[in-house]
Amino acid sequence: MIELALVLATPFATAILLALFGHRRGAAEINSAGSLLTLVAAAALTIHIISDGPMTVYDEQFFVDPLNVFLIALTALVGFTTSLFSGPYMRVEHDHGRLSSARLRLYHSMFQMFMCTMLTALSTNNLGILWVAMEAATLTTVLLVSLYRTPASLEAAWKYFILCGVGIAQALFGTILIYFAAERVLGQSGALLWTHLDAVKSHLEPTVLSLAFVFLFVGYGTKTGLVPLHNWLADAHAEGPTPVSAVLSGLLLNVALYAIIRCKVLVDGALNTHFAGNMMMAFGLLTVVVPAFYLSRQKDVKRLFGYSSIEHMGLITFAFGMGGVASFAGLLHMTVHSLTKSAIFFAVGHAAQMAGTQIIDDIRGLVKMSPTIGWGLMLGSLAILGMPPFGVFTSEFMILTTSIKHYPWATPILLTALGVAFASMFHKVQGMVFGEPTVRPLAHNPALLPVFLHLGLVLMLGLWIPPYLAEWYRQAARLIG
Amino acid sequence: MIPTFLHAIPLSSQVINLCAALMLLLAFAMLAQRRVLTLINLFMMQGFVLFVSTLIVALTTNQHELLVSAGITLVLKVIALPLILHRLIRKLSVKWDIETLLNIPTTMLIGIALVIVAFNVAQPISQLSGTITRATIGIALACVLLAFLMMITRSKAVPQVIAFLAMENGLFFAATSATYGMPMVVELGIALDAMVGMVIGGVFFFHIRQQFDSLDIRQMERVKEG
Amino acid sequence: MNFYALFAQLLELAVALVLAPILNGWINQCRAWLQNRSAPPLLQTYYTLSKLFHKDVLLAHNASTLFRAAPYIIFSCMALSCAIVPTLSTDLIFSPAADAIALVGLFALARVFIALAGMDVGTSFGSLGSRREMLIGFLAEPALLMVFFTTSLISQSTSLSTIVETLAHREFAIYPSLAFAGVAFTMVSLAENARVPIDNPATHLELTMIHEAMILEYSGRHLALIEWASCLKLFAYSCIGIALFFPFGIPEAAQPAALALAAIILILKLTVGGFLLALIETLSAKMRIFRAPEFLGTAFLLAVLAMLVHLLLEAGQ
Amino acid sequence: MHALLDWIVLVACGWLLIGLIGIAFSRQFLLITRLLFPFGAALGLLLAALALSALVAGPQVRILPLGLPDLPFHLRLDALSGFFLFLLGAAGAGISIYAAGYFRRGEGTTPGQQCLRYHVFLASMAFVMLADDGYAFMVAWETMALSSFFLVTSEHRHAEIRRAGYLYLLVAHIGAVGILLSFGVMAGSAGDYTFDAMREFSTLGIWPTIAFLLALFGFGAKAGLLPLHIWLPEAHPAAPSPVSAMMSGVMLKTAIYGLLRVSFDLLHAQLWWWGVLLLLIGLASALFGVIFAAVQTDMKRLLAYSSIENIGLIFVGLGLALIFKSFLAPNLAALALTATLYHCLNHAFFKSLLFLATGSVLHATGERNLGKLGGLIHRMPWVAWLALVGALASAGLPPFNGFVSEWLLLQSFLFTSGLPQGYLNMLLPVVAGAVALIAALAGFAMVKFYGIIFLGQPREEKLAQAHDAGRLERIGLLWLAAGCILLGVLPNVVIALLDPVTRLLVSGGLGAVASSHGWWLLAPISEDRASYSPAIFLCSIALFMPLVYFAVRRYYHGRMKRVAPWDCGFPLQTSRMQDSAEGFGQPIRRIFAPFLRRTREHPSPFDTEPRYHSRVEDPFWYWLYLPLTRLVERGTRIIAFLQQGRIAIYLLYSFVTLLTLLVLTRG
Repeated sequence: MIELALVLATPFATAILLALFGHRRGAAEINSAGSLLTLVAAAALTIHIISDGPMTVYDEQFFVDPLNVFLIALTALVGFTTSLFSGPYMRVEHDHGRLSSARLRLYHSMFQMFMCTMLTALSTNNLGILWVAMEAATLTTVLLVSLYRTPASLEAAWKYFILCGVGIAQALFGTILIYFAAERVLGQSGALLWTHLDAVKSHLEPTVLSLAFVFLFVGYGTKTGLVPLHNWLADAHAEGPTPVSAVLSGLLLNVALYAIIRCKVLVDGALNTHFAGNMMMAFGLLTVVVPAFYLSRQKDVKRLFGYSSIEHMGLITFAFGMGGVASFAGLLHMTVHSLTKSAIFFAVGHAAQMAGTQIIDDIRGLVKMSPTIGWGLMLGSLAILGMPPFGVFTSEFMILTTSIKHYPWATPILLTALGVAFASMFHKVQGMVFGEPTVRPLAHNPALLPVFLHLGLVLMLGLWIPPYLAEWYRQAARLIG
Repeated sequence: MIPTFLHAIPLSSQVINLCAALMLLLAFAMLAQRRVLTLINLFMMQGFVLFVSTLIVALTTNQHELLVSAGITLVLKVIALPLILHRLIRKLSVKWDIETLLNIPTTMLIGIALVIVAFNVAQPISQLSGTITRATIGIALACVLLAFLMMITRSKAVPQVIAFLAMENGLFFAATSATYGMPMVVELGIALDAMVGMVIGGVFFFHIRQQFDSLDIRQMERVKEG
Repeated sequence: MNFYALFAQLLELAVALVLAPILNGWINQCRAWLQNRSAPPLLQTYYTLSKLFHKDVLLAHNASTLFRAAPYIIFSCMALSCAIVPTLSTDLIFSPAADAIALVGLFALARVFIALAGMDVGTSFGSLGSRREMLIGFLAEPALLMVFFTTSLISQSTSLSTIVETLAHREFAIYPSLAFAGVAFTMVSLAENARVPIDNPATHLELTMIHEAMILEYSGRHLALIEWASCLKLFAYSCIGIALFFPFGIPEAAQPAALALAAIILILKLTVGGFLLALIETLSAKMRIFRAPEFLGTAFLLAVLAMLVHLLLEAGQ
Repeated sequence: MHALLDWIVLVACGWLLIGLIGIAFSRQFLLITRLLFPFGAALGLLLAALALSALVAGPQVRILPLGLPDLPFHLRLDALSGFFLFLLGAAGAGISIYAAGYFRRGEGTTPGQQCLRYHVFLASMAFVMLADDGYAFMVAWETMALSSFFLVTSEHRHAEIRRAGYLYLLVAHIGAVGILLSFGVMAGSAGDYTFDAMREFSTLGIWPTIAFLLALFGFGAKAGLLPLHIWLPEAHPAAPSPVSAMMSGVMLKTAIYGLLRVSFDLLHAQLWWWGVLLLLIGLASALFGVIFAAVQTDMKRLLAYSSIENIGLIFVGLGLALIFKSFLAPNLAALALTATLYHCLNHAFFKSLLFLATGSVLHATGERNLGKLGGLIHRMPWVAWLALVGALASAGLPPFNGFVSEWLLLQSFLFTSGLPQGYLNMLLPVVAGAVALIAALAGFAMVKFYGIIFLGQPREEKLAQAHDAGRLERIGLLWLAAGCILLGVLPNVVIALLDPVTRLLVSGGLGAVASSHGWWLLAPISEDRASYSPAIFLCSIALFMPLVYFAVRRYYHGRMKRVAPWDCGFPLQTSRMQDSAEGFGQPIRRIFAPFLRRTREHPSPFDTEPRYHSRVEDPFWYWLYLPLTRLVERGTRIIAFLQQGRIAIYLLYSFVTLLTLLVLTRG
């Protein structure tokens, strides 16, 4: 209980602190320290949940079960490593004059605020609070994306704001509909509490629930980046500062998907059909295929990986849509995708700083100038493209095998998309990593521990999933159904 | 069955139904409006209708929380936001005429189709409704969809934000009147959202104007696929 | 392995070594007669070889050890091939050591070495000859193999001894496939032995040479060995032709009397064969080098046809 | 009981460890080249020895505590994997010891990294052959692809090497997808991806065929079968020579292993037309490979195309074995399979040898272009003579090893007339003829390869500075050359070793018949039918040669004078007048013109500095790959049209999506 309080309060307090001192020297360290504390608290919380099982606290407004505790831990971990990375990265940006001190303060404060909103969204039991947290996450990230105040970044942030704002409004309508259905069963008091809803889900009115799911799916799906609601995603990834791209890809998309999954559980319980699953599979498939064809056109390296994130979200959505064993794979894929994609963004951020540009054609020979960044990018890309022995392959293997078993028709489509993605993306990455260098060394030592920490974890998950982790995934998958 | 039911409707519910109709009417009016200032005024009126309906629900169901909601609505949607918008427009010297991407009659036709769809979609929900105001959920949905349509058709940033706020009005209406009051936290959330959204939007207006020399969002088409 | 087999083997080798240059001389004589020229003596090849052996070797500065070793290797290969083909008896100690396919491999080995030697000194003609030789080689080799395959299918064996035994000593049958195979074999033999119409053993016009171009740099004993090896090759091909298509008279057991009779029959056959070869050479004109693929392609097709004919008409037997 | 398997796993882990030590001490050049690589070679020898004993031991299994929670890594050692592990260990030992001498300081990628990649490559190949479930197999398989990709792109500064690496990894990846799908089909609805479950589970109807075709696609991509060969001639030349040797000699065989595993072991019944398909594709690849090998001007590309040819021949043998097996003729299937496996082993040795020789040439001269080499037999006698062994073996000449397997293959063709399929009876002899043609063309290509590099006069002045291979390199070359000769001379020993493999796969073997004639005589069916004794062959040539030599010296003399070569009356002979690589390939280009896509520029007669330029390109690139690329490009254009940057349109997408879903849900 105290752990959860710490998990939620630490980022909030740090955000307040940084709002005051975020432009001073040492702000990056405060940022990291706050994130570390959050991580420690999350770890403690995880241990607590593993030993004692799910818990509901604070007047039932918050609850932690195997499904969200693993996402909380993941979020705290990636948040911490991102804060480590953002220190030197932001210092370079500051030195280059791309950011004033005031912006730096805004950045630091908003970063922690963003972490706070996401952790809240993950741990809350109340669908209303979930929605509020998601909305707050949108607002903070809008500020983060527009941090540079360049025309492109403003444009990206505006599109992000409008599209996700509209999306989130749909989600609210869906939430209202759920309340509408639940009120008759539960009365006013607990009608938005997920645990209560879950307990009575089979008594909820199916028609209303299915309509509610449509709204929720479109709403949170916009934030997840499902095609055709994905149009903001690549822009926001490309134009914001790289640490923000890392957390957007690595965390925000996961949290949005988490919201969908929670709702799916209720809808499945009410409908007893595969309605939600089918919808998720259809959109997942579309979301895997379309971005694959975008990849080869990309000239901006962060856009490239933004589209790759969309593709992976599609894959995860598809996996959850299938359900069963695939839910396990979907959770695993969430984990490895977060770790890998944020690692890639770390490497990409430094690479872009070295080259002074994000244009792929102007980044050449990274491995020569900085072997660690070059290899980080290369290995990370190979991992994200589903190359064994990295963990992404593990989850893709499980997703594909489940798909072969239950939906053989979908498998060739998935594989074609993955193949096209491989061909398009690897070509570009290879060009950046290898060749005659056009990049200069960095003024500050880059923080590359996060890159290799993430890739190391992903490699481990590719070869060996620790039994307790597997057990944990299994429990979570059982919750999802 | 419905006619017999109509007689049994108490006055408060009839007022709420009237409010719902007014909401829809105002939504259509906003969709059709060509001038920014009128648009803001219409938005303000919609806010006021919302306030009235929330107040009635609060009084009839004795939910004191809803009184707070109503108060927030009044302060925020009827007074604060319109004021800020007015000032912004003067400060940014926005042209008064709104350019739409689609001509108004077509937009209206599409709007009517939307209302039909919304009612049709909401039908099973209203049939289920335990509250006396069964039609309101459909109207709230229609308001949301109409605001959505407005966002699509407007080419300037300010009307787009107003449309966005109008959409929140529809949601708020659904949350309070249609369901007879959701937990407080949601409404607070919506209010907060509208507030912060407005602030962010305002901040953005300055920057966009600075960077693009205009608030015409049609200029913001640089970040795209070849 | 018995004593007679060993004896027959050695005898066969000796006969080959002795008869091969004479066969060459005989063909040249016949050609001269057919072309109304006065003929060289039958033993002219021996005189030439002896003269060459006595001469000093003139070796190009650039020649490597491979160049010097090649004549010995080629000569050994050809001698071995003559020992493998059953001419006097089918009971030879070497006969299990190599079957028809291995024999083709042996010829290929010799060809590769002579081609490599041709490239070794690094003159333009040497490599020109090597290239052409390999061209002829890769076209002729599969055709030759196909001929062997046809006979192998008839006799259910690729062992030359078994083939000869089957054809000569078991129940007599007419094999139409052998007619095709025979024509193909003749064409291949002409090409492989550098005879008209593919090559002209008598020419010394550089641009048209194949075999002669490769050995242009050889002199003295090296040249002698190579010339002798060519004679052996011609002899081996003749004997293969005899063994496959006219095997009558090759005894199964290696008794001295049978061997003597076989030797006489062999000489008769060779006399006729040599004359026929001279006749063919006289009657045809040399082709351009790029007609050679057509010529050998025809040979290959005929050999394949032979096999198909066998499968169609004779497989039931 | 399972000690053998554990030991082999230990060897593979030892390789991994060597790699890690190499990267950890990547600045210690001497440690890496003088200790780690030789130690890796020693492990290779150990692996070969262990694998030999595994051939006769029964199957062993082990489950590692790694992998998926529901599907830990299953390992299995049986005769088939034992044979291929032997191939890996034996050829790998030679290549490793050569590599110890080959990798130099200050050239491209650091030796430490090379050490890691190289040994991971070795270890992953070992695991490919041990894997006993779909997941472990895929992990090992892709790790193999990945590590070899990094090896290929060692010299990544050159754009064409990057291109080659990209193409390689792309094809490898797409192939892997095929393999995965094949496993998926075989696992079927049971969804159990262990190979044991696949063996038990018999799919029906069209499914086995689909599984087979997918496997053929996947493994064919790795093996370089037509039309997926496109990466091979690019990647092999791009890689450092020991890596080319490893890829060509050993890695391509993993694909053979995989196909054997799937089609003979995992699938229950074989259909005869699968064999015909393999046969025809193999034949096409072989023919294509050898024709292209003959017209290449880059020595490593030539060898790469020659690898395609050899792989094609191996597939022909596989197809034949499959046909025989499907017609229930186990002994004949065993014959064809023996020929195939034998050829795998032979190819591993002679192609590695040749690639390593080109590596030494490359090191000595810095030149890969045949048109700028020549006469190296004088400067590099060790390499030249050892390469001669490889070239002769590759050309399929007796008494070297390449001949034995081709001999066995041709023998197995001669038994096809008994099959109960009329068309097959007609087809197979023609195929045999084509195989003979391919073998002969290989001779052409090898003469070109060897003659132009090592014989003649140096075509460039700098070749005079060429140096012979170092000591470690020589050991590696010697080992492989000795392998070529021994495998050629002792066929019965090899066949006896192959016996357990064929018994496992086609339940028939040649071991008993072959060994009944003693070690020196190879007679796979009976002595009457066909026999070949490379020992007698070699001995008689080896005896006859000195005999002639001494006889000539004894009866005549050994006098010799060095003079200038005859100049044909044209005194200005230069080394540029020798046949070039293009010139040597000209007959082939001319005969096979329809199959080649050729561009050339003739200089104008008035040009004072005339340059002749001719390029022979792969027609498949134009027939298949470019259209495919264009198709994808068109797809991207259409999809990019959806995202034009206008926010109203984006909102419209959301709007339409929402409405559609609502209407659908209500309807």
